Amino acid sequence: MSTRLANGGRRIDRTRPVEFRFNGKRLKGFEGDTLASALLANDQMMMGRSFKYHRPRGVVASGSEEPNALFNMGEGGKFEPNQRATTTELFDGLSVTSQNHWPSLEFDVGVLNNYAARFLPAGFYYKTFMFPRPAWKHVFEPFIRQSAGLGRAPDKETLDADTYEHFYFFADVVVVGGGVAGLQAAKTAALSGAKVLIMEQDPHWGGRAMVDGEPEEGFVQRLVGELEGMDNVTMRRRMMGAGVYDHGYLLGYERLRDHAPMLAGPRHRLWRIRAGQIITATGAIERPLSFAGNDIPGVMLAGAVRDYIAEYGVSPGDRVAVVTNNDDAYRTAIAVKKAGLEVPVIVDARAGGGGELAREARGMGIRVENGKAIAKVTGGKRVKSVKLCAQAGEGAVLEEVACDAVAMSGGWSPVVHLWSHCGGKLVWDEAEAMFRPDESRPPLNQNGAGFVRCAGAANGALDLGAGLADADAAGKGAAEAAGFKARGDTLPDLAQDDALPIEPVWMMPQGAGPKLRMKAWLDYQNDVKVSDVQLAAREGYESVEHTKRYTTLGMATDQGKLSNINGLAILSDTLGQAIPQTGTTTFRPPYTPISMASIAGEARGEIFQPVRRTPMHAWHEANGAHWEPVGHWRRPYCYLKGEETPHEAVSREIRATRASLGLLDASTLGKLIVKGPDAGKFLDMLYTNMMSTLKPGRCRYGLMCSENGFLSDDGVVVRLDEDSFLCHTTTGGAERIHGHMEEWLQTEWWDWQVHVVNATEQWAQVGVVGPNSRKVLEKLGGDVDISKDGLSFMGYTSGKLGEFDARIFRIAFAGELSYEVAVPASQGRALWDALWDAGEEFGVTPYGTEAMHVMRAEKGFIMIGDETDGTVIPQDLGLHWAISKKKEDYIGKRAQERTFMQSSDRWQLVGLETVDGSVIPDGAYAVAEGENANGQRNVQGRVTSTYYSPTLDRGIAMGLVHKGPERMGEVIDFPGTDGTIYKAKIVDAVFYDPEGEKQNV
Amino acid sequence: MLILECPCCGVTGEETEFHGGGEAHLKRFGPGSADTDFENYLFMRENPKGVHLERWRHVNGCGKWFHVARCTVTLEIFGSYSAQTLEPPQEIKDAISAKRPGWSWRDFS
Amino acid sequence: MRRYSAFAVAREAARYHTGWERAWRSPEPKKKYDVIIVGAGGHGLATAFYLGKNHGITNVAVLEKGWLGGGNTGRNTTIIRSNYLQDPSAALYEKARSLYETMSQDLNYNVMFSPRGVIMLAQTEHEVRGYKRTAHANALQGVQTEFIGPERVKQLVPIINLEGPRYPVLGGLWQARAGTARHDAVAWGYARACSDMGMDIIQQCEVTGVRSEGGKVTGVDTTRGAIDCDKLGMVVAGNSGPLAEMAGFRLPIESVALQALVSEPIKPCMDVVVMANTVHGYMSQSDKGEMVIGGGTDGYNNYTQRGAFHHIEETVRALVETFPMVSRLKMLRQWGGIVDVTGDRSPIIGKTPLGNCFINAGWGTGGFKTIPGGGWATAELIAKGEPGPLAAEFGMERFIEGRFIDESVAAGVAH
Amino acid sequence: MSDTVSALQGAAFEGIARVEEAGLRGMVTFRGDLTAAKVKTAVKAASGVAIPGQRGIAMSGEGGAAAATGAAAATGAAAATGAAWMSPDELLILVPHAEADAAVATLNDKLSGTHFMAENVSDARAVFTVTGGKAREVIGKLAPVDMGAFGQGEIRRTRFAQVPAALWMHGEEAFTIVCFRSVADYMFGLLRAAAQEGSEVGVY
Repeated sequence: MSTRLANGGRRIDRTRPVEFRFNGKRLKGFEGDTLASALLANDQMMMGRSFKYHRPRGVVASGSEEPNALFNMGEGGKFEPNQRATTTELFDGLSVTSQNHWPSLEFDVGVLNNYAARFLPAGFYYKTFMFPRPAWKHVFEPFIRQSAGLGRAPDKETLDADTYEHFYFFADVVVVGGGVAGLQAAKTAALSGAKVLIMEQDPHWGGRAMVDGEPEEGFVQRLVGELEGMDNVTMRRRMMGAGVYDHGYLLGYERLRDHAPMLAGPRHRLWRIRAGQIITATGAIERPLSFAGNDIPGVMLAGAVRDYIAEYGVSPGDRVAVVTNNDDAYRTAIAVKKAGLEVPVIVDARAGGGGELAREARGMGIRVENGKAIAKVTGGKRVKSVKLCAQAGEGAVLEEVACDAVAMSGGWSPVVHLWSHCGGKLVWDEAEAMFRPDESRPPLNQNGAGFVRCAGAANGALDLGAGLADADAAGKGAAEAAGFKARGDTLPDLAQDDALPIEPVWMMPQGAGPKLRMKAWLDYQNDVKVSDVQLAAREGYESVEHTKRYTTLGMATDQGKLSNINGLAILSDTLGQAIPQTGTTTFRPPYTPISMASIAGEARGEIFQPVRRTPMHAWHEANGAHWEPVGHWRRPYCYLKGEETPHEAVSREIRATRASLGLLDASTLGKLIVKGPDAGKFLDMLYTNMMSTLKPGRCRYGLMCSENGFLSDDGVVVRLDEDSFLCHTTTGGAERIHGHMEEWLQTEWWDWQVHVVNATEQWAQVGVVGPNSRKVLEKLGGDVDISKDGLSFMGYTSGKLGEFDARIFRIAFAGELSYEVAVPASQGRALWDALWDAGEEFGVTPYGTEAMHVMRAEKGFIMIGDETDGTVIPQDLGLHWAISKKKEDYIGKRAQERTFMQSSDRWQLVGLETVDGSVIPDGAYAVAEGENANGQRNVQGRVTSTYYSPTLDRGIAMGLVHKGPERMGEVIDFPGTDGTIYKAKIVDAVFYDPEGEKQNV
Repeated sequence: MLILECPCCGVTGEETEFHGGGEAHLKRFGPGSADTDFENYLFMRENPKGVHLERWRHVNGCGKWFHVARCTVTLEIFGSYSAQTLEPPQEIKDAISAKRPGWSWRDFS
Repeated sequence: MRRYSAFAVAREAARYHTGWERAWRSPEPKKKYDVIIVGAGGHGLATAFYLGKNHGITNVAVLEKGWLGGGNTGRNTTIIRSNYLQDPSAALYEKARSLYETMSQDLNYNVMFSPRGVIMLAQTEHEVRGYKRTAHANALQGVQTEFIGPERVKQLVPIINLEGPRYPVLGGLWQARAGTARHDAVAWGYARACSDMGMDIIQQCEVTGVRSEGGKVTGVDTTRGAIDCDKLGMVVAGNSGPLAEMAGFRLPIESVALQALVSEPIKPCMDVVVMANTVHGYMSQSDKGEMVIGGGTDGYNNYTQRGAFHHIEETVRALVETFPMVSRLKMLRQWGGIVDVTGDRSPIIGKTPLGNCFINAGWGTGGFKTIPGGGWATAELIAKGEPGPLAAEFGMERFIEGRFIDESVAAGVAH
Repeated sequence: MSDTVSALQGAAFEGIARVEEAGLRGMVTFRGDLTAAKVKTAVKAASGVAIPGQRGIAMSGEGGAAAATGAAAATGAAAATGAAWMSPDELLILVPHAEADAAVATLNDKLSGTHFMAENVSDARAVFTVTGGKAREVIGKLAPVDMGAFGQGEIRRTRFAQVPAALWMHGEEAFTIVCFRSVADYMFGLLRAAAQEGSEVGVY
């Protein structure tokens, strides 16, 4: 059984017991435990079920490479699936449940898949489930989905109870990894004066050296102290280098509250770091060995077994068999023995066995079997014994050795993920049997120079002394590359330990037959076995990417940290080619999964996106505004009174406005000031009509096209004085059109003398609309003349309106006598209130965007975004009067000369009047006879705007119809999606006051 | 995530401060021009695997347009320069040639 | 070709699956083929397949510089839908969708087409009008879609938050027969079927030049030698520009990075595909349980198959807002692909300035969903030398005439 | 003159730093040839300072660079005048809110006949101050700027999360942020979130 040892455990504080819950059971651990070590201490070796066969799974590792020990953690707004036990620090009240089983971890129905495993090889689903056709969707897929997936989905209605944030940071040198190599590299770099950031994903500095021995007593503590004393160094623990991106961009994933959820503050902080140079001292990950039954709970990585004993004072078992192809695993045997536990046998696949460490182990009386292998592990939910055989043979069992844990080591693989994210290449190191970074082909930065280097074990320097020297060189190199003068540090001199070389063992025993290969796991979580990879190769899925995708090898939540190298070695072996020829799959960020919430950062709820507010926003809010998002603005769609529906409100607002007086908050309209000697010339290019001839104090409606000829914006242009114009744009258009103007001025006509400023938000603007609009303005008084002749239609004046500094434009979008009054935004709310009070006697009514839309439609005015959709040219809308014939050029003119734009077959704007007065549905198309070559019904037009007009008490619409203007009076059919056919007569688009008398009073 | 230097305000900022504007040095063809000239101007693009001369605007900054010479394969940046030019200045051409001997782009090399 | 079936699997189980044959041959290139297709992605392989199936042309080679299906076919978010606005698009995408329905049987390879339904959320009045318009158009195009209200959306997507503080869900465009498929399997299934028809799929064979005489294509130079052909099909998404340059012409195309990501796998919680275009994010759940997430493209030419992280950020925050439970999930993996975007964001299927050289390109973000339709139309184009009805509107000449096929108009983006 | 109000009317938040809406500031966008002698004199007359160099900001009078820290400086700043370099042909001239139109008049008067633009944009803006020892960290959470290297006398136009903004220091540990008025609530929300209790980063 696994249990807590009487002593040992560098990380835990035995004076501070911690209580936690596992599947409802109350268990005890100590502060400093990880969830994994605490579960082991409670003899909970089995921690989950595998993905495909639902086989029992125990913890195999002690770090972020762990594929098995994943849990549903927390409750309510703090619930999270797939939490990795090996990287989850224990805290009081922590509560987890195991995953991917039903009804329980101990008894799981899904395990049936296991008994059928033989019928479910890699990719079996590509070959089956095809008949009958509907069965895939209704039978097979639902079944597969249910048995797949790992953790529980968080509750759909519960909001995340935590907060998250980002942080921008800049450094000359960033070191990822706080083991001895990282610390040394950071120090050497920092000595040059460079600004250095070093991060460690664990809560502790020092890494494996704290288990396997420091270069010298207190080395780590000393280095950490020195670094803490340097003010050009920033040190972060619990922060993982998640991904390396172009131009030195590095993501740091800092877990601030995972270990202390009771404290205030953000849970995660995502660092967006811009690094001059990056050093990855991310260490190495131990590889499992591929023998039958290597997935049975109790089979663990040798290094992990050592960690649990040394760091947490936890023994994975009383009798730990060790199996290896290298010297390092002997450290585990020695550690186990020193902890007072049994090591029945060390199985060393190498005929020659190990070196110094092997002698030490033998000296302690441990039995060592060279040239031997594990033929098979027995046991179901826990290891019972190992059956030994000759590594050279096919697995004939020589003897059975009882044990309750197996510590395996297939050698170590440098963690090259961060090196590879941005294009760093790898070389295969034959001697050490591993891929390591190819220094000659690093990822390149904006200057075409390498910006990542690896240090220590991550660079393939597994030996402590070599690793330190490598780290020192990396620190020096990085500092120099970042532009600093650097020198190496003085290092403790360490004797090269005389380990005997590793001998690659990809299959154990090497001659294992199909039976054994079908039980030798590569990917524990996804249930990929040696036989699966061999099958893929046999079927021609020869590219490592094909094999990965066909077998799902390395696609589990550990992204193949344990399985990839073993898998591609098997693949290479099967294809009879060298490992480098096979190559690796692409390493993609993040190194280990990071929370979606940390990626979203602060952008949630009210600050998910900016909401733009006008100075009158609060008034609208307080007066029943029914909001409509327009770009980032919120505009009142209408104002709801009492129980009325939006539709009723819109009708009321229109009637009141046409009858007496309405107010519209028009502040969102774009207002661009264009000034300079060439301003007129510039606007003549920008608009389809002639603007240079506009007289000061006058307004003119203008159209803007894209260079591709399509109508892109419209608005009223005002000539403020001789050399300055005010261009109104649509609400959505202000920034876009401002950018458009700057683009042409800066990149095409840079010699023209024109300046543009976006004054949109300087002005609050109110549409004062209706027969009584003049009266209410006159009530406000002031020195401006707004009389019929003083300010004629399409005229502009400015001055004091009451106490306000106002600009007044007499323009009419609703077809009534109306004015647009603009005042500085800081006076906007006051103006609105003043108009409200003064308008009371006229039954003043605020109206929203929908009433505005309907009223302009009644007048036959087009609306950008309704009549236009990016495929419409002004000529389609019968706006020829607004297209200057005199001008040689304007933006879009050339495009409009193209054959299809000139075609007489283009659909043209007309009014549409339903025969029965009903309202044509939004977006309906007018059908024509027959079908096209693709069997689609022919069409001859579509509706662009369609409303119920309270003024005319009937449905009105505008639409684009083939040769429309020539077909006045003709009735065409608009089939609705509801089956009814709407018959509409083609009429003039102006439904209300065609003579325009109302606006000219 | 690119870093770009704006030659107008001197800021070296990350991609999110800027807005890409596509291929640079396009010659505008107006009314009366040939169909193919206009099509080339509006739609046909070099889209090279390698050195690309392109437009950027410092939209969350000084608001100015400028040009950048950038490799679309390595994302290496050879330099940024004024948007008020008809072709890249000699020092930019030299900077590119130094890193990509024998490069050429449209009529430039 | 040994047929795949449950019985075959059972039979093989008896001998530990040692009897399975290769899914596709790996031959040496011949001196000459009737047709060479450059690019063994979905569209290239589908083109070859329909050349054989519909037009009886089987002396065909499909050349691939890397491994088949390794481009965008293996990098997309596997969404299949045909609720497009414009007639030509709707015809092409619906053809593709209908071919997906029977693909597993047609190819005897389970591509796991899952007609689980796709919703495009309407979160502004403008989007509501746009999608209602699309629904009307689709009805006349023979594409079954409907505009549904918020309640129905919630019913179909229980994890959605209808009342997001920013953009309330006002409804959505629902296509019940749209869905997803296993992307790799599509390429593998076509490859197996093509190989079985005697076609040569030649991987690790990069085209380095296009040979021509008198304005007509005669063959290609490759890293595995020169190969002659009567007709050439260029089907190389993400690489169309450079290949066109070899053939001596330019394209109205720019290549940009498109990114995607998956979460860690969780138990089933979403049965349909949801696209939220106002906030630029879309999401579905794979059969493995991962939430498959995609967003928008980068704004600059790029061939690195890596995008900028801030686009991932925009997409994720949009989805956290739309589906609050996503907040507590973790991103497992992110990646990028290179998509070719044309001047009107619609694809190009047509002739090129070079005789007997045809092109299928510019799919932007719509490539995977059209694989069978694009292949069908391209095969017809190559076989007959002229586009059929499906491809008629997609020729390059539209850019000269100003006859665009603009899908962005219906408030929709073409994911 | 009617009663004028700023977007948030002085809303404030106290967290790991103090966040405060600083009320109305007079601001004039000036565009023209910054090298012209005539322009230099005009700007000096309107702003009280010489035209600052690239990305520079110069203030005169109380609330200038020499101001005390915290809200005091913020209020003081409202009385200060100065000019900020916005781009090679653009300045932002800072004056008391009531004097913005006068500043425009001065420029128009002194520069008549030359090509330039002077526009009162005071009300198009919202102004915030972030003060205290952790102010740098609060800003560093929102703007892609190296706050470790940011100093007085410099103006940086950048973005705060999803909106454009300009940033400068008006004293030790005292920052002024200017954004568009319509997004004042958003900016305040951002700063409040970034300044929440327990969110110290501990690097500045």
